Amino acid sequence: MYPKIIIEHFMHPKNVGRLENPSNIGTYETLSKAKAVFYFLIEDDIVKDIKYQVAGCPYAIAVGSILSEYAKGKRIFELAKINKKFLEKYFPVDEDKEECINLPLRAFLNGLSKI
Amino acid sequence: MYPKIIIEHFMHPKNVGRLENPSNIGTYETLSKAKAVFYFLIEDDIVKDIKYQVAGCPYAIAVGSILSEYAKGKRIFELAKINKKFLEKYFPVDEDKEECINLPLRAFLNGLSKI
Amino acid sequence: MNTIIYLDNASTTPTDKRVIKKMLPFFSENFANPATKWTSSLSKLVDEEVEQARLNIAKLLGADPDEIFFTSGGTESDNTALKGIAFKHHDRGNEIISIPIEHEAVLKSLETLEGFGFKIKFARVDSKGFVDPEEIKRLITKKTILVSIMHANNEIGTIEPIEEIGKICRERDIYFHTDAVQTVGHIPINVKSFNVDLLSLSAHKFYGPKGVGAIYVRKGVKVKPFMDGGGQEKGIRSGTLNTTGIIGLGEAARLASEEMEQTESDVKKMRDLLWDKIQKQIPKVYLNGAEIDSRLSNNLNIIIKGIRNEPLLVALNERGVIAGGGSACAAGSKYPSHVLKSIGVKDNDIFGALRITIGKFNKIEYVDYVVQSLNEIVNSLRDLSPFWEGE
Amino acid sequence: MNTIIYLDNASTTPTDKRVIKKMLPFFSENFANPATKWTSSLSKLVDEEVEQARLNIAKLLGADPDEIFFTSGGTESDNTALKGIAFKHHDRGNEIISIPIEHEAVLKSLETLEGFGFKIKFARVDSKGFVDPEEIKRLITKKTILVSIMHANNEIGTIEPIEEIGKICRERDIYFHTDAVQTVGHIPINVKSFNVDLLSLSAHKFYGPKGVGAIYVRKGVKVKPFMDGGGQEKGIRSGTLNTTGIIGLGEAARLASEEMEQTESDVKKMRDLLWDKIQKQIPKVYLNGAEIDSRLSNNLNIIIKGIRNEPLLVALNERGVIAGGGSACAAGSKYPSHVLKSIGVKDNDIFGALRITIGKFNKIEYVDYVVQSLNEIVNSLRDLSPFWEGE
Ligand SMILES: Cc1ncc(COP(=O)(O)O)c(C=O)c1O
Ligand SMILES: Cc1ncc(COP(=O)(O)O)c(C=O)c1O
Ligand code: FES
Ligand code: FES
Repeated sequence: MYPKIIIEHFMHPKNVGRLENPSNIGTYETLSKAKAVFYFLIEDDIVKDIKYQVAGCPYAIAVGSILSEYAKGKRIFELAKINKKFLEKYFPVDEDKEECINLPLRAFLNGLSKI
Repeated sequence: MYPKIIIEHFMHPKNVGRLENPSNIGTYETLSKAKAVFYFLIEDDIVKDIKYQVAGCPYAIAVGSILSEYAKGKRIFELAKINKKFLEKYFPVDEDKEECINLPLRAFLNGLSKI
Repeated sequence: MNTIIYLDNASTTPTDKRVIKKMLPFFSENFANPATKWTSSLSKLVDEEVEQARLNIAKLLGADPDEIFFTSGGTESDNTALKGIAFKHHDRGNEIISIPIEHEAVLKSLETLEGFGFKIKFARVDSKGFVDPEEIKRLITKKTILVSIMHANNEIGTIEPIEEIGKICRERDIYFHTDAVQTVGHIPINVKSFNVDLLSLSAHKFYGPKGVGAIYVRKGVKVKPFMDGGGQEKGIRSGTLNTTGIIGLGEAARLASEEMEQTESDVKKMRDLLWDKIQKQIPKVYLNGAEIDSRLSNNLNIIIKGIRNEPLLVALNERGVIAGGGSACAAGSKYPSHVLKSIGVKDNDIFGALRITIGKFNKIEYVDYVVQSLNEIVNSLRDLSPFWEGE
Repeated sequence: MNTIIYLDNASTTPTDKRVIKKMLPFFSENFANPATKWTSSLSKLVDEEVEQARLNIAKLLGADPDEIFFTSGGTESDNTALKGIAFKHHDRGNEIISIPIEHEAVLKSLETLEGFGFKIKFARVDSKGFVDPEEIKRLITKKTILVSIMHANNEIGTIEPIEEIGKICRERDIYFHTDAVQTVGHIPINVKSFNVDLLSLSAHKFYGPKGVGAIYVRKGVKVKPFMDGGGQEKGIRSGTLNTTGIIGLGEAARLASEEMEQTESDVKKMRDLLWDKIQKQIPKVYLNGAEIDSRLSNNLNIIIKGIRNEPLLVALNERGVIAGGGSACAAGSKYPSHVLKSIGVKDNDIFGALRITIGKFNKIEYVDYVVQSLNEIVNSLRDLSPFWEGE
């Protein structure tokens, strides 16, 4: 089973859904058809609003929730530095599940850099 | 484990030992070095005395005991008819143990026919 | 809700308390090795119980007790059957026929045999998982030595036409093995009328302990031993007998003989109610495999459009409901299901498949709670899903 | 006397009550399949206990937990080691070296491998059962891929010079397997200092349950799986995990780690006293194998001149004493002992060999009763024996 904090975010994920008029969209999909999408409203390099969707396991969903919460009001140059290490501060990463963290993380980062 | 009647004869075998002056001796040995010997004192075709020795499992020992008891005072032509069927009246014969019954039986029969 | 509602009975079942009770004295009181039954009364006593277990299984299968050999489970029985026949009878031919929806214990054994020069031919299965006996007939050549077709599939519950296939094989003097791990103790089996030569079963799939199973080998059928050693089980399966496990298996078989009919009718009732309510309450849910009435009565395998099953199972677990069919996409996982793939389910749907398998300890009163939980979870996962367009 | 005095602990041991207690909740409460640990909290709970068991065994052997794989017993571990190495590394060579006093699980596996084209070379053992490491060295060629030498023999308790042989093999990059079924849990083992690559063990030989064992496979050593299937145990051993058995094995390993030293000293004291009294009271009795102090401390294997052991064991059993070494001469039996034959014991004497193996539940107070019973029985069997001349 997943770590407690993952289960909490998974059971009550924040910022689920789509933005009407996103400035940026970041997506990522695995070979095995798991998919994550982040919708950003970025103004003056600051994340004004964010929503996400994930079809993946609880890790992927929880990480989406954690990232979206963290991103709100932050500057993109800060957010662009986020990596696995950053997430490991929140919860232990099982080696079986590294892919699951990559999925939302890549979608998130893709959304930062793309217009 | 062996049938109860076998255990009884095995634990308290009758007519164990050798005769001083046997008229007949019957022996039989298996490939695996089990051995049975019957000592007969036969007079006028009647078994006057009998003793036996067996190095073998409880079946072999018990059958020795049963045969020696049965033989006392009997005529040889009667005894010569003894076979597996006869013994099956006394106890059930497990197919694993057919050889064990053959061992004393053959030694016994050998002793009847030989002078 | 504090109770756990365990709906993954095709994966494993809890050991029946009566089975445990039967096993208990054989751990530390009557613990002897039955091999020395001729010289130890303790061993004789254990041997008698082991033989009783053999008899119970024989009865359940319509076999003779001396056709039953104990193994460590379904996997070992499958390995023993396939490798045992192949390595014994390779002079008669090198072709083996099977189907792609077999359990991995069969498929991987066949892969190994392929490495040893055997040729494996797979008959197709249709969208419901059925193999056509006519196709088996067509695939048979003079070189075919063995056909291995499972009795019922563990994921979708499809029951294969074993009797017809058995007949085809017997007429042609080809060995026929069936993996009956999902059916023994659940539905009636008769090895004679099925015309099977070898049959695999596993105790923990019908309320017996884990780590023990058996293989039926028809009298006169010779196999090369798979497990080499001290020559136990007439040389077919060496190793000190797992007496407690075997005695547990025997008791599970006895209970199944007596209670199977009632159990399966209860199980079917609950499964049918569940499917009925799911269909009524949750949109876009489809059955995988055969129609509800022509599959194992404990089995429900469904696609829930737009979501993945891993988070579904975890969320159900949070509500005390344990179901099966998980297909993590991460490394180390053996999914997506080769079974669903073989019957033509699309990848995206395979990842959303849910397997619910009912067991005799489930209570029909919980159906409403399960369906309600499922409904709520499906709704929130669909909101979360980039694949769900509210179709 | 109503108590049973069980002196056949090398055949199997009673399961320790603490082990049973540890296992019990995993039959019908925590019964889940640990394979679904990601989606079911019930499975996760079982998985944690299975991993604890793995850790306990690793500790007992000085191994890492990920080098331990669960099997159905010593026989399967031996099959896995030998066939696993042979079929994986046949491109490196086809020669395997062993000794003739190995357990049948090894010998028969080697026979099977011979059928697949491997060449088996046997090093001689001396009259005490010892193999000379120098002879192993001499037998090794460029084609040698595997050496399999048991840690201690099950009949005569001879402890082989494993460390030296391990060193020889490691230096030459040859895989080294040891069957440690008789030693694990009894005497200290360290797979690292022993330089072994593979090691077999079986739970029921050290107060664990029957039907479960393990194999140590050194990190980096590749084996072809013996049991094909669902890929459990990192693919090395497929099949639904026998969770109760594994958890029992783990507990037995934990207890052994803690109590081994004391247990073995008690066992040795009783064994020594028994041998002392037997020698004093019964004429013409000889030790088979190594000197009393250079064999397993639970083992006594003796020749009693002039009699056969089958009736001896049965008569002892009638008095509540269960010993081992039976060698029925009838069909279906695997005796006379290939071990005693290999160390040069004469046939007639082999049939009179008695194996007494002490366990931790034996009470030293019973020694007098055992010796007295033995003495009386030997006397009457000698009277009965045509081979006994009162020598
Ligand atoms: C159809 C089928 N065959 C074989 C097996 C293997 O049985 P076991 O895991 O008991 O070895 C299973 C279950 O895992 C199964 O469902
Ligand atoms: C040395 C040795 N190896 C292997 C085995 C086989 O173990 P098991 O019977 O548990 O499969 C035994 C015991 O039977 C043994 O003593
Ligand atoms: S996202 Fe697929 S298993 Fe985690
Ligand atoms: S006489 Fe040898 S086993 Fe019976």
